[in-house]
Amino acid sequence: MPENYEPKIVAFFCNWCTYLAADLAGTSRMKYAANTRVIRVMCSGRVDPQFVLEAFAKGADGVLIGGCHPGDCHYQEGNYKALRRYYLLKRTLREMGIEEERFRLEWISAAEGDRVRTVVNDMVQKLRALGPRKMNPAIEPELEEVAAS
Amino acid sequence: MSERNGIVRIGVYVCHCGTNIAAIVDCKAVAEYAGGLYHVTVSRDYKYLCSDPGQELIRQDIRDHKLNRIVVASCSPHLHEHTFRTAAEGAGLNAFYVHMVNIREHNSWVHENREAATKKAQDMVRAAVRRVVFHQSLEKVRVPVHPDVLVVGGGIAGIHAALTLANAGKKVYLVERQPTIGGHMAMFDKTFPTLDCAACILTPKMSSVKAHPNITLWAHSDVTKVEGYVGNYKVEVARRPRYINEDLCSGCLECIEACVYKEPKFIDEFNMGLGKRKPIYIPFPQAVPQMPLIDIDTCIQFKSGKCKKTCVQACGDRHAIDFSQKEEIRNIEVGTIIMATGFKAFDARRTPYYGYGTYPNVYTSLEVERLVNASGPTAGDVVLRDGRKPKTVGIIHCVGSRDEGTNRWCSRVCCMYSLKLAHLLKEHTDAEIFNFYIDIRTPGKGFEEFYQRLLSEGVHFIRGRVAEVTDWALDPTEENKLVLRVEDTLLGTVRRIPVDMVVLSVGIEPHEDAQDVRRLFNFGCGSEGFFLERHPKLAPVSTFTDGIFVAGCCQGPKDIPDTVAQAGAAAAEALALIDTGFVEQEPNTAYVIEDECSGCKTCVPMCPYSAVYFNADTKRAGIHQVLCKGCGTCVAACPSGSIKQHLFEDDQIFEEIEGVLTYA
Amino acid sequence: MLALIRRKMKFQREADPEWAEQISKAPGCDRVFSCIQCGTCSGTCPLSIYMDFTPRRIIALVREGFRTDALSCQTIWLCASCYSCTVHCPQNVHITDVMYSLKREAIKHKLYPSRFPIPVLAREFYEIVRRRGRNSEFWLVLRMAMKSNPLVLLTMAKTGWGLLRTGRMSLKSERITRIRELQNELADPQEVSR
Amino acid sequence: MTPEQAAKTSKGYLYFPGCSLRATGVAYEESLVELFRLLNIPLVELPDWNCCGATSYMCIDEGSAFLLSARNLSLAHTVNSRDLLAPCAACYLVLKKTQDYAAKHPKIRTQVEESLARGGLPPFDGVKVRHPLEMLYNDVGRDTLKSNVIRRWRGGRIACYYGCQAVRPYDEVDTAYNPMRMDELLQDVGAPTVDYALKTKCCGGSLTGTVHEVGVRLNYILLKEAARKGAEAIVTICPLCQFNLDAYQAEIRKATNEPIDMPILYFTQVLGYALGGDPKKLGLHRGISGRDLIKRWFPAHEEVEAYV
Repeated sequence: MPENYEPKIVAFFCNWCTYLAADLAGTSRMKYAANTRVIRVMCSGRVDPQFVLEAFAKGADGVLIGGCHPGDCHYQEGNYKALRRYYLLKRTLREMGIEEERFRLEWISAAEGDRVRTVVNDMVQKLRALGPRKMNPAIEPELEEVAAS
Repeated sequence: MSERNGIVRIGVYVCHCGTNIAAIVDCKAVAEYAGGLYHVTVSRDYKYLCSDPGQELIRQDIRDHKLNRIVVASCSPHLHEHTFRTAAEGAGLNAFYVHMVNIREHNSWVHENREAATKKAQDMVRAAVRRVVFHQSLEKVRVPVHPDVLVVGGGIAGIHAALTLANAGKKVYLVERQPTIGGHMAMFDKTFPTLDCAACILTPKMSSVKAHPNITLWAHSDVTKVEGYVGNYKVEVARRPRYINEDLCSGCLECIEACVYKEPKFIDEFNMGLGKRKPIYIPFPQAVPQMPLIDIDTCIQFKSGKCKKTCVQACGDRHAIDFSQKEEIRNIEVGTIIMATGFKAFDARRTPYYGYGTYPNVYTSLEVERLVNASGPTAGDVVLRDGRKPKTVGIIHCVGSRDEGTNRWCSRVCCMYSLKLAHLLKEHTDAEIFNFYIDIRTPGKGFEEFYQRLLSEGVHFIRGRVAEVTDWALDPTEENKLVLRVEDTLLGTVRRIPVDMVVLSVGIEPHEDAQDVRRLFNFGCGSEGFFLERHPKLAPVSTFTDGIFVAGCCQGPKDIPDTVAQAGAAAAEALALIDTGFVEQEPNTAYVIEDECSGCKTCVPMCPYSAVYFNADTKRAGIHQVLCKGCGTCVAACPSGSIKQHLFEDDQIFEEIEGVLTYA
Repeated sequence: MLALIRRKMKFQREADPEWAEQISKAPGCDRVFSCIQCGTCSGTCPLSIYMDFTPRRIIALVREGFRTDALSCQTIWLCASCYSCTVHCPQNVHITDVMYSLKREAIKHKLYPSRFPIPVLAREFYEIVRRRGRNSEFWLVLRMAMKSNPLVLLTMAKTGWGLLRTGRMSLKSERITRIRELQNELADPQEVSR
Repeated sequence: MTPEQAAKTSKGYLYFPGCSLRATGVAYEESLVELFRLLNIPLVELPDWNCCGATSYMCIDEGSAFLLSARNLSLAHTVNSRDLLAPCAACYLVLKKTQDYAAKHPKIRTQVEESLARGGLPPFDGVKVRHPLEMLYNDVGRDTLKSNVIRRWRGGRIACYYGCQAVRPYDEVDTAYNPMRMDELLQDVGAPTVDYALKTKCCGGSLTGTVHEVGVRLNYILLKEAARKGAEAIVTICPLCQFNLDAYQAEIRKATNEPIDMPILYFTQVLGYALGGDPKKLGLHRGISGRDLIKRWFPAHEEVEAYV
């Protein structure tokens, strides 16, 4: 493992809950690891599995999706759709040799700034322990291909 | 890409936000870095971009350098996206060519390592630069706002909001769960710190609600369904039966007098169980609507069907009593909603060490409000449950507040109402009164003066949280008393204080069904259950759902003046929307590229708003632009990639993903 | 007359904030800094009425780092570990655990009040169990009394007689069989390796 | 006992007596053994158990304190029984606390497990520490106990005294604020209980031996309030509580001139007697105070026959 290895996490946060929770963590000056790069989407239901694959293909060490709690979706049930895709995608990623810890879906409401901190810190800690992503070499071109399609 | 979008000229602006950002993120380095990125024409860092000169700087650059894309790295887009879009428009650029990067809330305020934070800011700016290349000119969507307003909750907050709106000429529906409006305030005797009689200031407002031509009052009713969005809400209200025909009842109350129960016999909810009522009753004399209702659990006619129905006889030819009344459903359309559902008083049984429910002479503060009230169950005579008059009273502050075991927050009003009750009890009984407090908090107008007044009235103030209320006696002076054991923290010693009466100053907490209610209306809630405001400072009565506003204690503990101020503010926010006549919506709707659609219909069930449809003629999907709310779920679901979303195009997001990960 | 008047002032140089930090790291002591000084602990404590500092004041002393006062007081030794404060505390401060960690510190640095029987009892108990694996109440009391105040034995004789008469005083010293192993387990890891 | 309950209890319980039950609290052990015999529940003493460390060890060194009690848990683990009964409140708490803190602080766990390994002992997971009161209430159940009662209560009113460490800070035995389980069990065998506000106040523990006057004063308050509420006896679930309340009544009488002479019983003695146990086997002759009353309330079997 490189000496100063810092995992890079691409985070898709929904506009109404988790993005706001991250804003709240900011206004409350809660400190957490600087490893996430947040991409705002209107709803966790907008997260296309291709986004996740693209992120891994382009070198992300982890992908985090943040949505509203079940029953709290701003768009009624987009987060359930996200959950269904999450399970499906998780299985695919496992087959590709990507460890479970690298892909997470978390429900974080707009009031849970503290949860953003704990989730990010926890994920960073786990990814640091895992080290840089190694992938089934046979799969890598395939992943590229899926992402590119 | 240049072919599709012409020659792209990007301006990147990195804000210092004073030292808010600059202290952690090296803004100059970020701007310099951005300057080297492809397509970037101008790159600057600036002290306060949201200031007038800051905005002018951007406008000038657009004009001078023919910029056609703007990236602003500053605070959250929820705060200033509107500002910078407007600035760009001022220089003739379409607002949707602007993109914001959040390097304050998501970066400088949450990170400590300058190097890592700067690196992160650079990554995010790079992603944004790549993203805006794919931005397109979009038209804002305008939807009309229905001028009617729904106010949920008829306490002082709901009453004030409804009257304000009605006086401005708007039609208001006021829905209240209880049989009367008035809320908790109607139960209070006096109000702090001025000691005005609560009823004297509240009941005229209650009557105005009933009399106002613009207000439709539905008490004893529940909101059961809410659909739609800002400007166009469709609401279903269930009106529970009172078994009294509202149109026929004249409010003479002779039916109550005539009830077969000669004496009131059943627990009176309004008087906190300290008084009794009949099966047909009116909660309190000034109740609005001024008409009785029948409690089917205690009414003989409902229980056995064999009552002499003396109430019906008394009503005579008005025929207002209707035992067969059923729940009625009303459907209304409104443009805006004000939530004023109030609070629940903390249940003192959850602090068993204070003996509420075990020792009869332990009271909650709300019970004492009724006990000292001239229109209360004892006509203002303070008599204990065992018939004695108290000679010593202990008032325990912070019951169910500031406590990890119950509620963590300060309930904000307990200090002041405890002082008020101390004053009133002293006035009514001349008893010796002990206040037990952790901290005295009097940060309102006239509050500290009131505290001083109580000090001079000879009320004891003991700084310490009472550990227990028991009836065990160490010596004869403690026999037949309730004994409070407490550390007098200012003396630094433990004291035992025997009293005749204990008052528990219970805190404020959200209603048990607060989570269900806000789910019904689809807006946010804090983890403790209070409704969540859009911004704690700058949007205190807005919610994250456009067109829904909050007022009063449902948003957090507060006193009457603050509640009324919030109710006024919520009404003003609603008025601003109504009088504008329309709302501008983000043009982030989804759309179908028909040529690419395979007609698989995967997308149709995805949409919770039925905006996605299948055109049987063309065998292609289509999307009603007016109905689409822009969640993008159908976009992610489309197997052929033929559904796109404005502002969140696949291209844009892919560029962002690549942008944050590519090391340039 | 002047001899009775004592200066009572705390200088900031006497405070040791690092020590406060260190105490807050001991098991169960992590919430000392959340204390709101409400006094519920003292109010519910059955022994606070005998203490030189109430438990609330001990927490205040710890937080401000006034180490000597906190360690040489009687309070920590009067604590009977009944956990009343711990369950009543509205801020979840585990006061009993704080008392324990102060007792350990006081014993370690020999700061407990002299001839105070409680730390002596603790030490003797520690020794007996270390040697035998089990405690014997009779020998414990005897040893404690000898080391703190032998006169106590006189007042105890009566109680002892009652116990003997009802067959509740055992002079036999109980002992576990695998005492060697226990001693080995109890030993300092460094000692073992040495 | 229903078949389900029999199945549940047939494996029996491991039993951790603790030092007090071998000395001043011997009557507690006697009555517990007798009660379990009457209920047909096997009780197996933990082989080679050691002192739990009580409150004293925690004052010296938390490492050894956790280790001492962990050794017992580890021994129990080797016997492969899931439930370990600890009748003494102090033992019960110390054993529970060790498990709790080891779960919360990985450092403590590692340290203790390393030390145990030096003595050749396995880790200490999986054992459930139980108190007889809670076990009788939950596993045996009120109905079973009630159906096994063969003697009617001939005593007066009693105050149930739960003390401190059995109900605090862990609330599995009963709630910390107003525990009622002992009251309920005793009412089931016919004994009327009084409303006793001091039922969880501390008896002073070892203070009676160290700061004697203070310790005795605490017990005086407990006895006096029980009498004020009309109780003629106090029933306890902890050997130290029983000892403190029992042993100093003569001294209290002398100091206060108040005629306090009150039997201090174990709840297992009262239950055991109701189920037909022999007073001697229940250790009822070992009380120091209120001996006349004990004799009257708990006559030997032949005397009962004669009485009826």
